[in-house]
Amino acid sequence: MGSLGLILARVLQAVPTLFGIVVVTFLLTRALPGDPAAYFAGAAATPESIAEIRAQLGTDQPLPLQFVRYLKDLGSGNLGQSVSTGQPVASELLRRLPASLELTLTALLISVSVAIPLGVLAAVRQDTWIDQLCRFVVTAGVSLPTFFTGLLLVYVFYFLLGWAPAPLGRLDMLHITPPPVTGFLVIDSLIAREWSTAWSALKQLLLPSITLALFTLAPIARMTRASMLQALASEYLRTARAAGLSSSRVLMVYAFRNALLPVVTTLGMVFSFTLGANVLVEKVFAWPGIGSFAIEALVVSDYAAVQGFVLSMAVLFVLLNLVIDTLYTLIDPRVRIDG
Amino acid sequence: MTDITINTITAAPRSSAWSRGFAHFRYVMTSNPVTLLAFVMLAAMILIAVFGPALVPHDPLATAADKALKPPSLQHWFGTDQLGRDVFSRVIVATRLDLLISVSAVALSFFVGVAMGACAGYWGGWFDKLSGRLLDTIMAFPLFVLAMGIVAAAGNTIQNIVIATAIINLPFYARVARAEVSIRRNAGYVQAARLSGNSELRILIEKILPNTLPPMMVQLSLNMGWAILNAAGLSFIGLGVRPPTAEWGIMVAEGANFIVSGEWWLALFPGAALMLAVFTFNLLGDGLRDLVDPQRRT
Amino acid sequence: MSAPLHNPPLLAVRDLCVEFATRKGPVTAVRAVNLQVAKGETLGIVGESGSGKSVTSYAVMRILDRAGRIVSGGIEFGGMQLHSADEAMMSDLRGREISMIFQNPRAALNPIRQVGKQIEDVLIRHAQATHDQAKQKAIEALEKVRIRDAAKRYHAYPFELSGGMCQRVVIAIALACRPQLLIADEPTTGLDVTTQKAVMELVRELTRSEGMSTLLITHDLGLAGEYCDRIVVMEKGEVIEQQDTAGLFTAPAHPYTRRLIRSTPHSAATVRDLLPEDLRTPDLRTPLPPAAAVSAEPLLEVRDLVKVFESPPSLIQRLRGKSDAGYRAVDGISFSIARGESVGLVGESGCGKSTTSAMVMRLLDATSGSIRFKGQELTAVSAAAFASTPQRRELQMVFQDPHESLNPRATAAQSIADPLRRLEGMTDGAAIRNRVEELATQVGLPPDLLDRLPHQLSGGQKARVGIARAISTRPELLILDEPTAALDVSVQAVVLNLLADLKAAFGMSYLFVSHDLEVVRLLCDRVIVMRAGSIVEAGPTAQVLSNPQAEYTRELLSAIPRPAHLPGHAGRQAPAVIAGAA
Amino acid sequence: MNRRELLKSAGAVAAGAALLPFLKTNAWAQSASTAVVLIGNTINSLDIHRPGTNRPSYQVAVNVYDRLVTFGTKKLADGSLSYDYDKIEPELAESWQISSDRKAILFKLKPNATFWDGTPVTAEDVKWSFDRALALGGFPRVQMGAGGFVDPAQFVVVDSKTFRVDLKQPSKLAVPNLGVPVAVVINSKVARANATDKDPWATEYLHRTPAGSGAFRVERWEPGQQLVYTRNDKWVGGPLPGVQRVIIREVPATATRRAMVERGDAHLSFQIPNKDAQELAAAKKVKVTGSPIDNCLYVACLNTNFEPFRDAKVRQAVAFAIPYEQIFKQAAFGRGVPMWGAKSAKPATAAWPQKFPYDFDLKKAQALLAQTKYKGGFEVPLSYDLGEADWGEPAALLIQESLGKIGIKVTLDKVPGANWRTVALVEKKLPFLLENFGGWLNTPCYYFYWAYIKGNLFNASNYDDPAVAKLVEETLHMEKSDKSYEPKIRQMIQKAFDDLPRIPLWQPTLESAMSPKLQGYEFWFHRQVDARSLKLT
Repeated sequence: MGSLGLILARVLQAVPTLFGIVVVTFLLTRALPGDPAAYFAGAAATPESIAEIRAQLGTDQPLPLQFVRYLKDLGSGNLGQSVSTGQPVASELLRRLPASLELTLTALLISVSVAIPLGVLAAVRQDTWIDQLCRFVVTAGVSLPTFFTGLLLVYVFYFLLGWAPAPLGRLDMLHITPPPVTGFLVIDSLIAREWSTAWSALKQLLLPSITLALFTLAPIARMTRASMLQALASEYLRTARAAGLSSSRVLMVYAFRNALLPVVTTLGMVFSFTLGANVLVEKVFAWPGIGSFAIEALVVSDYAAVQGFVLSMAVLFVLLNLVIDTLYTLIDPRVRIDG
Repeated sequence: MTDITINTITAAPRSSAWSRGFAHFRYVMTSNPVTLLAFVMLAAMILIAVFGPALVPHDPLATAADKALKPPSLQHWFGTDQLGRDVFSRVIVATRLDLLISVSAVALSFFVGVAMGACAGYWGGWFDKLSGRLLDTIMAFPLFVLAMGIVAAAGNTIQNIVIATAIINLPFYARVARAEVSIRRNAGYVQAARLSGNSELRILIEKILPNTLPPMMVQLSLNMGWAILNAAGLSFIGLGVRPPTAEWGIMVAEGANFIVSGEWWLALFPGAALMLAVFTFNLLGDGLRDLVDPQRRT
Repeated sequence: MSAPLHNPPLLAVRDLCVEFATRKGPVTAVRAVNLQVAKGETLGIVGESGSGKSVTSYAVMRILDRAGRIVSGGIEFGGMQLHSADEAMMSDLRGREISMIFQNPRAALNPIRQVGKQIEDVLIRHAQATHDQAKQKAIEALEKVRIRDAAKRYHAYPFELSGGMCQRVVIAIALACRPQLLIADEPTTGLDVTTQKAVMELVRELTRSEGMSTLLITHDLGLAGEYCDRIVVMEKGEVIEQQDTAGLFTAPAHPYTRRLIRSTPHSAATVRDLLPEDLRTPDLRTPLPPAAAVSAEPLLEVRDLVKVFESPPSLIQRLRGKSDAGYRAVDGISFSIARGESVGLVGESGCGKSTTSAMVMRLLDATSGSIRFKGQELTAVSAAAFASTPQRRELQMVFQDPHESLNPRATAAQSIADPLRRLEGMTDGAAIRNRVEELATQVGLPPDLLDRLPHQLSGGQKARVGIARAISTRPELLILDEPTAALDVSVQAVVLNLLADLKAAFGMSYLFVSHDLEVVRLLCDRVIVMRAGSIVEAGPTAQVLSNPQAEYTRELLSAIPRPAHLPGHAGRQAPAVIAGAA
Repeated sequence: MNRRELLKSAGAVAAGAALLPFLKTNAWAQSASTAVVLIGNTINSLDIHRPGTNRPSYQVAVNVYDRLVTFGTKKLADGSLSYDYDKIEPELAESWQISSDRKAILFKLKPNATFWDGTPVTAEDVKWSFDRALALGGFPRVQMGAGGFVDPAQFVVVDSKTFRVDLKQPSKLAVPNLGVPVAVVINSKVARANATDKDPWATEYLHRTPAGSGAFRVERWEPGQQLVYTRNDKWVGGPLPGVQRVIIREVPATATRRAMVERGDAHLSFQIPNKDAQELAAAKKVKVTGSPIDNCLYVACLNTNFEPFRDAKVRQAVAFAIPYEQIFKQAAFGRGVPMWGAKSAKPATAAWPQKFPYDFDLKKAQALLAQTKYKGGFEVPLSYDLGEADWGEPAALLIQESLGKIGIKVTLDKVPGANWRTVALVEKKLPFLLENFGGWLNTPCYYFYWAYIKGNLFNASNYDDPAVAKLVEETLHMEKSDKSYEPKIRQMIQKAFDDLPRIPLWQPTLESAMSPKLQGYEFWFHRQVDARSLKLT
């Protein structure tokens, strides 16, 4: 089977899942208490004005009809209009997704570059105080609610010390968004050669991504340690040592690359978990991502927005799994044949 | 190295199951100081949960106009909150509820998830496919948002928070259970059990499931901590436990707004309690696994 | 024989003690071991599991795991003191001067690195090749271990190669830098007999041509006898005897050595002969009753049995509406077993013998064909529902791996009691306990071990638990699926005798599944040889083994290591040993 | 929105960015002519008439559009500025005349008034805009109706610069109602050009692109992040604003807003929690202004459909059991106007809001309750809005504790935003709730109309009294100068005292913290930032 066929098969496999998500989300949003029409009718609404808005939103129709209408809209690429931000959901998501992705990816980058060395170190020095310390540190990171860590960091680094910029989203007020290329502000402003904008975007990014990174250290470090231990105890490692290979080569080429396989899987899970978890961080840092969008939408029963959000996350999840599979295939030759 | 241990074992005298169990517990505890620490903290937490409410110095719900927002003092060790309630008493009393939330949420998802995963892993077939799809669907949701949605839709009662937390944890157990069962479903001792005339259901429940426990234990303890964090997150966006109930998450969430104005004790102490609890649960995993693993016994 | 004494030995181990830290405190694994390997010599270390033979070799390589350490003693290699050498020096020596090959070759290779690259790593590490020529040299190394199409195999991953091929790669890695000493740690365990032979021949040829010394570590006395110049016998961490090979077999000095030699199945011995004198209890001393109980009436009749394993069709295949033909694990075999008869089913891994036994045992549904037991068709009931039929208690099985076949959470007593509760309908706890203890006595398991968990029992004890469980319902047909494959030879000897006695006592029929023709010969009236799902040859045991008709049977027979000195090979009897012992 | 439109809007963003290639940074963001304002909510539309437009968006109508009239400014006792309900001033209208039968108002538009595109503001624009407010329904129509404007035929174009409103009955609310944010004048030519058959009122266009004549234009709008106003130098509606640009930044976390204004990173933090206000005011680093919100009360509503609350004595017992003082201290942090403890049980004046004759007195409460069949107490859930939890939660907790002492067992129920409006105001099925209605038009009858008349939205207690209904009907449109007005209002207030479907807790204030550099901050009934009066020194 060609790799294209493989990808196609994966995508096809995701179709039932996606449909399930569409159904569950639809039902969940309709189960939300409250009538969005009443909410959006405004301060001095009368029953008639609420009924009018209800008709505009289409929520006066029976559920199956609403669902069919929703599916039709989906089919034509229309995700509806968010009532809470007043924007088409699709464009809203397109605008916000890069913000969330930039935050999540930066957080993961930080997390991976700390957690993997820590995990390796803990495995190599198994059961020593270094191991215990690593375990302590990463566990402490995952033991605090993200919003609390975030607020604490803001308090210390912005309010008290003044080192970090105000937690105001992706750019401070001095800078203008660079022309969008990737949607990642740091990269875009580098492309546009606007160094100070890049620097500003980076500064804004730092605290929230550290907050998230602290939270994701534990699973990655844990898995790295566990799979490193397994690799270190393996027979091929003994062969490598018996062949006199240098300890760094044994560690990196033989143990680490093998240990990476489960870590990649964990990374995928952590990534999707982080995308979900950063709703709180986005709220704390006024980050204009899809997470904060989703919270607002959920609280005001903004059906279209919630549905669009969940759907886009699900699609992202499917894509992510594809990427993980691809990565896996790159690392592990065995998968290529099994297909 | 097995035979070395065997040699020493054969020399060991027979002793009662109890004392052997205790010896094993002692071994697990002493072999790893972190595990010992975790178990000590767990024991302390359970004690606090059981006896705390009877011992607290102040009524955790009693307000006092003249004592609002006082910093920690001899009378109020952790200070007082906006309504003059004693933060120390509230932190102590909250222990029971938080343990209850995490334990029941995890227990719920553990039992349902394991049952689902075990059936899927053992019999495969349409049930496996169906449950796999269901779990994929849950997993493809951003989990925290799913929990938010469920609580928002069903109302923010403790019961619903528990259910929402259980649902988002479900896939982890189901997947681990499925994997662990399916690698064992044709193991030698399972075949032997078939030859011994055990029904398939009995084999699954009596022979296979107990053996899948050790890897589950790690997941279990991680999720207990996560359940508390999840409840705290829900509180932060206003979907948590209802006031005036004392709960760490909601106290942190509310106290967080007071940090900038200098009333640090409101968030710090419940935050520390919450962190200690989650920390304990997270560290507990390896110890629990060692405890339930018969291979680790002598 | 005296050559090693003239030259300074290449490797000299003096008073070596190795300890392992365990939760019960330090355990001495190797105690005051002395041995020497001369240049060009092949020394065998023979012992059963736990004898410390592997630990000794790891100590020489200084690759003990973290729990183990050399407590005292010295290791000298070519004038260097290895026991006190630093890690940098050791890592220079390893692979260049001393190399090692391992059992289970597939696991011994990095699963995600091309085998050629793994050879290159060693070459480059020890400066035997520059980056430019490394590939060429690696291919040459592959060619040297007789891997065909070496340039292509260079890019292969271990999972794409057979076990034998993998072992060749491991050998290529070990020999890439032409070391002076090769340590082979159970190099043939886990390989089929025919492959075993090829691998050992290769090792012998390559080491001889390069003038290397070899340290062969094995549990198989036959293997050591065939390939070694001298043999060291170890037991419980100590060297109990070392001699040149011929001397060891003809005049073993230590009783343990004698027991080992005796326990090794060979073509002349009866099953009783395997037992050492001191273990022969009065009833074991008596010769087995003649196999006259065999009746003409067939107990089991298998006709045209087929098992096809279908791989689940991939999505694309499903879309195109076609699927693979599937893998025919058992391809239409027919045989029968008479009441009281014991039939051997022999073949190499993957020949379908285990699938056959699983189908007969009703653990697996057949694709087609019939299995008649006492005239009743068994395939009428599906495998899943078979547990509730009355025939269940008449068909039982002893599994290959005594450890894996016991529930890790159940005590020995619980395991034995399981069929009593389920199949015999016993509910009274005391009655069950009595019966369990009775069974334990019958299989020679001390009743005070009954409350132990499997991992607290030795391999032999676990095998006995498995047998006790299988015979608890007094089955008429017992399938023995390689019941001794995981056991040490001395334990195997005892278990084989036990099985022979039980059969005589209860009049059971055996289907004995094994890869080991010598073992089959001892226990079976008839033998069936299988290959690739089909029966190659069948007939009375003596006839098939002495006068094999099929080419494949001959191949199997010739692959069994037969050291010239092992009694029974030269003559058809074992006078020397028995005489020596008596 | 289909894919093509999506592409178009994405392109528009790109084009917008390309227009400013020379501006690597917003140098003006630091300059003295730019004010930075922090708000806590999201502006979701630039069109106040559009269904679904939320409250925070009303400030766009205030700042970028003009109305015919506006309200004057007065200085309050504490020196802060407030709108003056009693002083109507021209904005787009140059002058107006009320006909002798008080059933028609004739407006003369300012001759030099132009929209941003330079076209003159005409009476057609006014009519089109008012018609639009009625046609699009929802809140705009309701608010227009408050002034007596219910039919497009009432809006008459006399000539291009003269506009007339016909009234079905004379009303004192008519002219003030033309000064509320809803009554904006839109550039109808631009709007019509962007209307479609499906969307004749150009809601899609105006939603994103304002077309007005106001003091500010919208320079950038990034929903969920910020809105930037730039000054329209040709504005004729009033004195030219003191700042050239205003950045409205959305910062959901109150702690961050507070930190930013304290650190001087923002000029104004609009609508801050009372606690912050109290502390910031005490610290004196920044200016804090807390203006009592006219015609607004924080109340505990007792639903008369809930059996125990049918009895007025029970309601009064509850009123005596509420710890007003403590709530005022701990929920309002002392910022607001007390509404309890009137000495006399009769209203002395027709002022509204005024103190109710109840105080915290558990003995009285118990005595009152003992006279009813509920002397043993009862259970009742007390609900409050999640969005108002900053005061609602402490108040609810204190009420819960105190009512517990007279045997009324209260459970607390925090209701999320979308649900709140439905259950509390539309279905009116909550037995006991905390509510915060405030009327834009500052007359007592207006308040009573919304909060004490059966079926009206803010009458969450389902209060129904024919006498009050009659009084409201009579006074709603009556001129204040009418002799019978005051007595009737006093009668109404007396009913409110006695029947007590709503127990006032206190009159809230709108608190804002600002840098000492910022001048001209003015309080408005619509509770939005009016950037037009802001100045930086």
